[in-house]
Amino acid sequence: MKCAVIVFPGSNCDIDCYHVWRNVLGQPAEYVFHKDRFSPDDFDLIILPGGFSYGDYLRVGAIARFSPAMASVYRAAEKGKLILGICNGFQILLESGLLPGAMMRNEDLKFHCHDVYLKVGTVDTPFTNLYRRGEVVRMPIAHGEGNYYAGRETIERLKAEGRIAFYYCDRNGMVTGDANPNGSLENIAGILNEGKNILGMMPHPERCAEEILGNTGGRKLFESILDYFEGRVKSGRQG
Amino acid sequence: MAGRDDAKKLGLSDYEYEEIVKTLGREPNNVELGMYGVMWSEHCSYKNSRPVLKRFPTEGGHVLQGPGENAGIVDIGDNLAVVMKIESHNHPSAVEPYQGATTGVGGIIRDIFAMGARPVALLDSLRFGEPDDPRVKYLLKGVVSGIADYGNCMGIPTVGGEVYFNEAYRDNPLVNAMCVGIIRHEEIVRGRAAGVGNSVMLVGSATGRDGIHGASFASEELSEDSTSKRPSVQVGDPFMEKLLLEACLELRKNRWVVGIQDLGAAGLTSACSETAARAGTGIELDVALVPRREEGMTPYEVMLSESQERMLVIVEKGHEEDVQKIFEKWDLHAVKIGTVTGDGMLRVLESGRVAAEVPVKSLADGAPVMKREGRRPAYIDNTDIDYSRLEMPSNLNEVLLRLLSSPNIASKAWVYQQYDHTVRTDTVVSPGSDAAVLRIKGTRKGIALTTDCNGLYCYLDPYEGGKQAVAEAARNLVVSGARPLAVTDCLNFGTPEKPEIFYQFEKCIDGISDAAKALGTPVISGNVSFYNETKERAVFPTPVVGMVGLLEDVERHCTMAFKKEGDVVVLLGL
Amino acid sequence: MYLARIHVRFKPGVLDPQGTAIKGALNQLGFKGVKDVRAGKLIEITLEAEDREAADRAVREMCEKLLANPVIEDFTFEIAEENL
Amino acid sequence: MYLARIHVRFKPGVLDPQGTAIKGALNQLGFKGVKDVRAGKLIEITLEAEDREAADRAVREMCEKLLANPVIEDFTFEIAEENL
Ligand SMILES: Nc1ncnc2c1ncn2[C@@H]1O[C@H](COP(=O)(O)OP(=O)(O)O)[C@@H](O)[C@H]1O
Repeated sequence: MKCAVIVFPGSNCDIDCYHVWRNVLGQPAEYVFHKDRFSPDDFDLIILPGGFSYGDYLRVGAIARFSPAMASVYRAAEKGKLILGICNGFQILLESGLLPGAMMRNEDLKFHCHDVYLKVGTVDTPFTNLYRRGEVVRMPIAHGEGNYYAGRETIERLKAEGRIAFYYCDRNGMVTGDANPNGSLENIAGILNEGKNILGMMPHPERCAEEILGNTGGRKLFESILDYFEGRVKSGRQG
Repeated sequence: MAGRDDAKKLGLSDYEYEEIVKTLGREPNNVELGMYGVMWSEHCSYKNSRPVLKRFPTEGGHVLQGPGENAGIVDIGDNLAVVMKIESHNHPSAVEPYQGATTGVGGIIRDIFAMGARPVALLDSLRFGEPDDPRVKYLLKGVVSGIADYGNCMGIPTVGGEVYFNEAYRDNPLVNAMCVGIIRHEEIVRGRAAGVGNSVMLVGSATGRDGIHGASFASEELSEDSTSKRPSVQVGDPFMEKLLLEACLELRKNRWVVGIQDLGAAGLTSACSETAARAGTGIELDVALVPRREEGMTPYEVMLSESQERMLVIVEKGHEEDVQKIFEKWDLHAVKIGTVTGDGMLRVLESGRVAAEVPVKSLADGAPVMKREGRRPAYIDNTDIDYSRLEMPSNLNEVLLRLLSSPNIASKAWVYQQYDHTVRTDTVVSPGSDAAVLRIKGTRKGIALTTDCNGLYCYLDPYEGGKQAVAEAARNLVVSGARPLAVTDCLNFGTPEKPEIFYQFEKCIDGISDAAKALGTPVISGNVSFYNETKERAVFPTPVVGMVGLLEDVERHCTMAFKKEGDVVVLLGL
Repeated sequence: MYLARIHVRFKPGVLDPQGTAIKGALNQLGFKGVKDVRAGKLIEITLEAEDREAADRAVREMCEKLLANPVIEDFTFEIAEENL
Repeated sequence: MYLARIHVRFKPGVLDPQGTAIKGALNQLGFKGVKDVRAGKLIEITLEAEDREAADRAVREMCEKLLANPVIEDFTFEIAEENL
């Protein structure tokens, strides 16, 4: 299953995502530079990695969305290809309108780098099918702007359509204010588009996919994608 | 022409002025004098510290590069090496904590990738006054967020460091940053302007009037007056530096790259004279070719500007366009500003007209060395505490709680959780343990990193304190499962002209040297920061030791948490 | 040459953590009269355009496309002619 | 009640990476007429004060003490009276 990792100027988790797909999952991966276009059929999975595209100047993710590679991402999205935006990648997906809502600065105005617990909101997707519904997963976060905001209507729709992939929770799976690291509405940590072929999330599954890093909670996310693609699971909606 | 009075304003003594006149065989003009002013400041010339620094052990079988380059390098086997250096940005941080810290981090990162290495980790060693002081709070907040914003944006994990609070640092906070890179042996690039006829190119940011005289600023005590020098504070642009990093790492793969040097203190003047001095050559450059951010800049300003995120690249003649192609990919400019010459002169032209002409050796290495004498401070022998009369406290639980709530002992999670320490997916042991441990992908190896120093010990007994800094660093590595390899040091002291301060300096160095010899961990790079002193007081002598260690098998690392109920607890040592 | 001064503000109802923090700090500094603080962006653009109307159109488009995020932000701007 | 509109800008000559990035993005988006972009802060404060002069004094002090960093930034402000 061929994966593209988009490299924006200022991306810095590109090598981490590439490493996981290539060396941990053993699947082909390629970097795509932001100035290059590609055809939707060139890749089965597109990762928009974390980092500080364009220095996060103006607004996080705001400038990156105009790059030529993003034009190809829009086409791939239309064709139902799988797209995963992590951290800055999530922010770019919001700015580009591929996912609804917007990202604001963390409520306490501080950068947060630590582990959080996530409650899996839906397993009926290409990205989460190997998790159990309601499973509590530990994952690192590292962001200054992960405070998800959307209008009431959007939030209600996300809920009703099972499009909230992850909630911040405590170690027992309780979705509480104390477990919310950034002020995100409804403790939202990750959301899907209508077709469920696009996932944006603030936590970093690629940073917890190997034994040596002391946590493999994120590995199942990548394995879910692979299993889905190889037809081992029949969940989510195929494009 | 510029005379003695101008020289004084630049911090040059009469004697130094005479030396300049002797070297040039004439009086310097004001551009030349400005260049000498920064290059012969303590910050750039180490004129007070050089003789003492020679006492450090700097050699060992595994040392690939000792002091004298942008950073030191030690071999770790498998054709890999660790590149490391620590540097201070104390004075800028005292004036503008956020920008002072960001530009400090930016500078030390450039030192690492100037050698051709990919930076893989940062550490920060910080000293402030007591944290309930509002000014200290302001400094602390600015410094921590500056380090966070720069390192986080660069995608280099900040994996360790220290924070100490003591009244001694109230007006002179210490902000030391260390950067560590990994490199293959054949990728090592040095800061050398070799090969007459080769091209000298300037890459990265455009040049503005930032930080002119920053180097001499760092060589003065802070005073009321420092506030009026504020416009010299530079603004860091980590995004620009990230692009510069990627472009330079692409550049190093080419055999036609002769040398890379970062532009730090004293900007172009220092980068040109140092690269030429190392290679025994000269450089002729034209300031009119330097891309500017501001209009009407004089040759003096261009040569002394400390605008951040710039590098000097020396390439074989004919490859200028190849360089430009690489930098264009990253939307950066790369401009040929000059040529390597064989006459040993740094010749500065402005649109063809000579604006300055100085021997590089005299600029880079010619500052007259100051033979300072140390004198044992009286306070050291005034210890009238009779320990035998200390009473055993009645409630030890209370004592324990008080100890734990001291800001110096309490958890520093509120600091390091603002630093991205997991990016790059190599961090095996995160901050909060004795040392950070990183794996090296593609091998079974790991490295462990730490910075340590107890300034109070160094104040009470400079020799033992210096020794103890090295020993503590080594212990932190060993308990993490690593074999200590090498030291980088940042020597933060008061005013070296004062014999008591110089005593502290010498003794600390002797202590570090003896410990480093005993442990087989040579000193491969470092930095000296003097004049951390106000009218009232000097900081504690604070020679921060950064150390790297090797784990042959990174799986066999060790963390400090108790693991299982029923495990045996043993106290080792004295 | 025209100089556009653009103000980008959070929409009413969108929480403004930075404004709240500034208000807290001001109150703590003793400025008790401060009732509300909103933090926004000031973007100043020097641009060439045929005439004022063209400048106006261009700036509006810049705001809509890039400078403000319509989910959370509103913008206003003024344009002045500059003599260079 | 008074409404103060404060503009905080980098001093002339100080590097403005954000402005540079925005300019680059606008040029790339086809706004070729854009010659220069400076990014600053807009801070709007609602405050109670005896009279306009007192409001003016207070806001100036806030700028000097907290809102602008005198090392690298300048500020300007306007005050309007608000009827609530
Ligand atoms: N400024 C800092 N930056 C990054 N990590 C830090 C910093 N300060 C402390 N730490 C982390 O916290 C650990 C414990 O710090 P500290 O309480 O000072 O103990 P120690 O005396 O053992 O170094 C350090 O080893 C380091 O990992």
